[in-house]
Amino acid sequence: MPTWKDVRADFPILHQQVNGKPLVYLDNGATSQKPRAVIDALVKYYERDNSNVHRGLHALSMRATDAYEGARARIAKFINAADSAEIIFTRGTTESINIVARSWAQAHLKPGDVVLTTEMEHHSNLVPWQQAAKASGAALKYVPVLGTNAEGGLDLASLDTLLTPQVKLFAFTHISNTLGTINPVAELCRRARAVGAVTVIDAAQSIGHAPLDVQELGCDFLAFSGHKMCGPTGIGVLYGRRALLDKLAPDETGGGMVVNVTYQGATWKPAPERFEAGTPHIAGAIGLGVACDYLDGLDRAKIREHDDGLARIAYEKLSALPDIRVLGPKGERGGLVSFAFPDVHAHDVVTFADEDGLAVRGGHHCNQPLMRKLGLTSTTRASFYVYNTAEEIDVLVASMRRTLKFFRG
Amino acid sequence: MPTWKDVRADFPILHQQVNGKPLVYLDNGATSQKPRAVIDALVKYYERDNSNVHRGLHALSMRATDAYEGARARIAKFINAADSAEIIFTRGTTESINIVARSWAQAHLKPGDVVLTTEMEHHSNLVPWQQAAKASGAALKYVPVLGTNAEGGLDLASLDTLLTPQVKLFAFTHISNTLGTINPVAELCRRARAVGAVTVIDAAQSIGHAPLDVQELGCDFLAFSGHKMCGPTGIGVLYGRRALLDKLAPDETGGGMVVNVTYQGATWKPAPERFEAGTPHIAGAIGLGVACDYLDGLDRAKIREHDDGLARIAYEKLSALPDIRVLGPKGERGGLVSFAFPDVHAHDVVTFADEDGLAVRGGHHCNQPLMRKLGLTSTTRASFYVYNTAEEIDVLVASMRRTLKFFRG
Amino acid sequence: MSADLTELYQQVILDHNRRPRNRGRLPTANRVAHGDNPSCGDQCSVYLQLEGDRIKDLSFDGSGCAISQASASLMTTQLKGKTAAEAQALYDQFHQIVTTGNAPDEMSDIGAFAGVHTFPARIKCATLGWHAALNALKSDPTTVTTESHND
Amino acid sequence: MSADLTELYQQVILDHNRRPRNRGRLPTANRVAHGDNPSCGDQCSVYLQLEGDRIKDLSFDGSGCAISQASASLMTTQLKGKTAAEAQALYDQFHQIVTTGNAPDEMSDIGAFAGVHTFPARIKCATLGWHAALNALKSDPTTVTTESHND
Ligand SMILES: Cc1ncc(COP(=O)(O)O)c(C=O)c1O
Ligand SMILES: Cc1ncc(COP(=O)(O)O)c(C=O)c1O
Repeated sequence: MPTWKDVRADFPILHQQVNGKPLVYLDNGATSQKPRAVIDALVKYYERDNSNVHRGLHALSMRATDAYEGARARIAKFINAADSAEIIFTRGTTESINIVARSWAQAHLKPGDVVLTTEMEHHSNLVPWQQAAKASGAALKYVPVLGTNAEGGLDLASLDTLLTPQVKLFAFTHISNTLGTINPVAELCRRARAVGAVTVIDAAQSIGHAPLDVQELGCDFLAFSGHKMCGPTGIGVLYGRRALLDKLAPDETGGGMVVNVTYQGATWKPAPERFEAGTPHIAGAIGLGVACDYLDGLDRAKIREHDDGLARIAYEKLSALPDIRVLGPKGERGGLVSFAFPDVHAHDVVTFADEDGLAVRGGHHCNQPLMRKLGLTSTTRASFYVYNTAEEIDVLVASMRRTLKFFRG
Repeated sequence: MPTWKDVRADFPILHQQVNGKPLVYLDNGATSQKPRAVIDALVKYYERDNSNVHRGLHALSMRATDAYEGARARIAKFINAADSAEIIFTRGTTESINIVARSWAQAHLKPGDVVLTTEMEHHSNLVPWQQAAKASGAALKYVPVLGTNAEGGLDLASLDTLLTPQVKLFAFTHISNTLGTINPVAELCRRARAVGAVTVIDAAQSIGHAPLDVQELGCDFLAFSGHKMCGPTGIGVLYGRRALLDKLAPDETGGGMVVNVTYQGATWKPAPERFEAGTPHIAGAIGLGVACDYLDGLDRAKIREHDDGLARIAYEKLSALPDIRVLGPKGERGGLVSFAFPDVHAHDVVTFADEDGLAVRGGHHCNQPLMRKLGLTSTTRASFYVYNTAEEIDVLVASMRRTLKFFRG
Repeated sequence: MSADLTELYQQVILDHNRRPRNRGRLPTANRVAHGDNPSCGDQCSVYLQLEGDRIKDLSFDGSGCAISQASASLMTTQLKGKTAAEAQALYDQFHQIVTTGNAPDEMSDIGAFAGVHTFPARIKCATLGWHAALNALKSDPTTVTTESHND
Repeated sequence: MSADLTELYQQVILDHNRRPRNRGRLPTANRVAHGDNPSCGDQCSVYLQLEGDRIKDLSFDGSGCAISQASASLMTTQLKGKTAAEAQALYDQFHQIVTTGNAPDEMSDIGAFAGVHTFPARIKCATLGWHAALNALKSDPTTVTTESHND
């Protein structure tokens, strides 16, 4: 087992100075950095095996196809899917959710139906459902986020009244990208199933940080992005249960997803091809497979301990700052912490932090309605990953003190 | 100016043996190889600047945003778009066409309308229009492909009757990926405009092989893939005229493309963001910008001469083989040649060619209805690019002779 | 020519490809199934005259590479007179042969397809006709494809 | 603290941020426009009392970083009494200052924003209130954004 310090050596980008200070990258909630192994896999693909997939019988094409389909199988194993045909390659979480919100929702939603989601969703797991509801005449309802007492948790008691048989689909995030809340997703799936609702888990913030087993969770669909889990940009996954995928109409159409095409019409291949029209992001898929190897090599249970542990330390230390408001649960939480000051705006905080070599994010984190509910316009967020250290939290806290001093005098 | 021999040194993948023979890569119609400069740009991005774009104020995020938006401006210049906001990053040609076939078609098509396309379209520029027509009740009509006399050309005379004011959209390919036909796209745009039809050009097979100026062509939309023009996989472009894009509803929704989100609904940013929901393929866009630099460095007018010239030589030399049928126009053509034998199937040809180190493609080339019209089930295709040489055509012809000898005895 | 390629294009395969047996639509057929190989465009229809549980007669039609056409042709010669269970057992052996390359001696004819195993992309060509036949036996008239991931 | 940051957060900016001038909804306003900076979430509404071609009075409201709030506050002090043409000319100078860093001496107050030019990502913060004001002048009540590519 490598130690956490060894891990830093795997990430070339970390070894640079920003504004004369060592880079402290705490913006992992937005995107993660890439280990050498993933970058090398991309280079190797382009230097040795690059070819279009599926439709070729020459050596490069067979190699590219094997590597691409191998990545699919690798990712199936990573989330313990029953069948690699359940892994659809997409651009990322947002596209994955849009596919369900169009293909599934178009076929199944009608006026009187309810789509249920929560008040803590990222815009990418919110606006597509607004659109699907609008297009179908279904109602969109929200599981409330709890306030001061059980800060940042979902109001599970409300499910008793919200989860009616009218609910056809329940979409929720695994970990909130703003609050850090870890939702009880297996329980939510179980309760949704009890009323016959299809479940969609937004795993963008959890996939790279902890073990995840779709069969154990019992979800119908699950979406995530490669770029947040050490993988390349432009690649992500929609997991769908085979039985559901086989009944779903395609979303995009074109080359590679058809069986028979005439001038009059076309028939579709089964999943996963049905949902992968056109030339896919071959290099990206291969890189994502290598990212799975990398994360499993570090042991994902240990990653969870490490990342969530740093977030708890940061929560503690930041809470000592005068007039700070730290969002989300106090105890168990995902590997990120957002906070706000009443008198200093997050963008000014981030600009000062940048001068200290710190990469943190300030804004609404694609979470405008939740922000409004919390009475905030923006927060600063520090989000942690395998290469972060406890010392970096001290750099963060020191930077915050300096910023407060400047603005408060 | 580099000589065409120098160019080969820029492509690491070419310097390998396949089945004990030097690789002869003639499958550029499916995907092109990548020059060192593009691979290096990806590595540099991941090793130095990787961050999410648009929503960050720290150094890496600003660098990544500048590089991403710089790539957009670079590509606008590459096709002479009037405004870089007219460049929408997509996964590739297929997705670009799907966006128009959904966002534009949903808003504009109604029963009685006509969508016009041609008999030579790739499935990716055909099936989306079948779907759009089906969804809207519009009719889908085809400009015929001419037979023996003007082999492989569009029947332009038929436009007099086909291009009626009922035609709301005319979608056609610039260069046929099976026939090699170069369509008179500026003329097609002009004639479509005369009846008020919106035009969509599938530039997948032309973009990397010749100069292209959207303002000169006068098209409304144009779609292409990065992977066929020396760029990375997973990235492509939809060009749309600003005036049209501004009136278009978004396709996918989610983070990054919204102005204001409440629990009740959302409002959209203008183009290009409106059409780029979620984290984009940042590295891919940057790599594509570098591919533009690379191709301009070689001089695109010279590339056209080179690629199309090789295709004409191949047409000549292949025509000498007994009982061969070479498809498409005899004279001016794009940089590819497809051919068929009455008694030897393309897949057997490709398997034999592979033994000679040759990468050629056999099949229907995502062109099933055209194949059927031509009375063929598959062809073998050799497609050329900047690094190919006249000697490689001799390797191709020798391999064909060997294959014919084996099967014919 | 390489040993691999010689192995792939055995004489018996070339022979079946040049002179396919039982080709065309069987007039007495009471079962039919169609197979598609969407990536290649290979197609194969199999026509069965089923009497009780036994294949009285069969034929195939279609287009595709030498491997797929020869395999379908050879299959028709092998399945005539077989019961559904025997046909399935024969296919299982055939599948074993094309995926592992191990052909028992006594099966010289279908053993000719052992060379396919070094060309994994061609396995779906070799099994296309067989899939159609098994589907026809199941009286499942839907299109079959060998494009699945377990091939 | 670096010179760049000191330049960005000039005393006059900090002062306007702490004690914004003309903040709140102007009761006599006959024009209003709203500006949004979707990436940051910065918002700014500008209320104008226009008499003929002249800005008799104005105010702003909103939320955002020190730069955006101070800029909007300072803007209200600069535009009072100006005609639409004068307001546009002043914005042109302001835009010049925040994009180039060159501030003529005699314009000490808006000159305080010269430091913005070394933080290109903040230019849209500095111009948000101005965009809203110009839009209000044009009687264009639509939401404006500084998210366009020419900022
Ligand atoms: C003419 C044409 N159109 C569209 C496409 C589809 O491009 P992509 O697969 O990159 O989406 C291709 C590529 O095969 C093509 O040749
Ligand atoms: C919880 C959550 N959902 C969805 C997304 C969207 O992911 P992407 O932008 O990769 O599509 C994000 C990333 O910002 C997220 O944090």
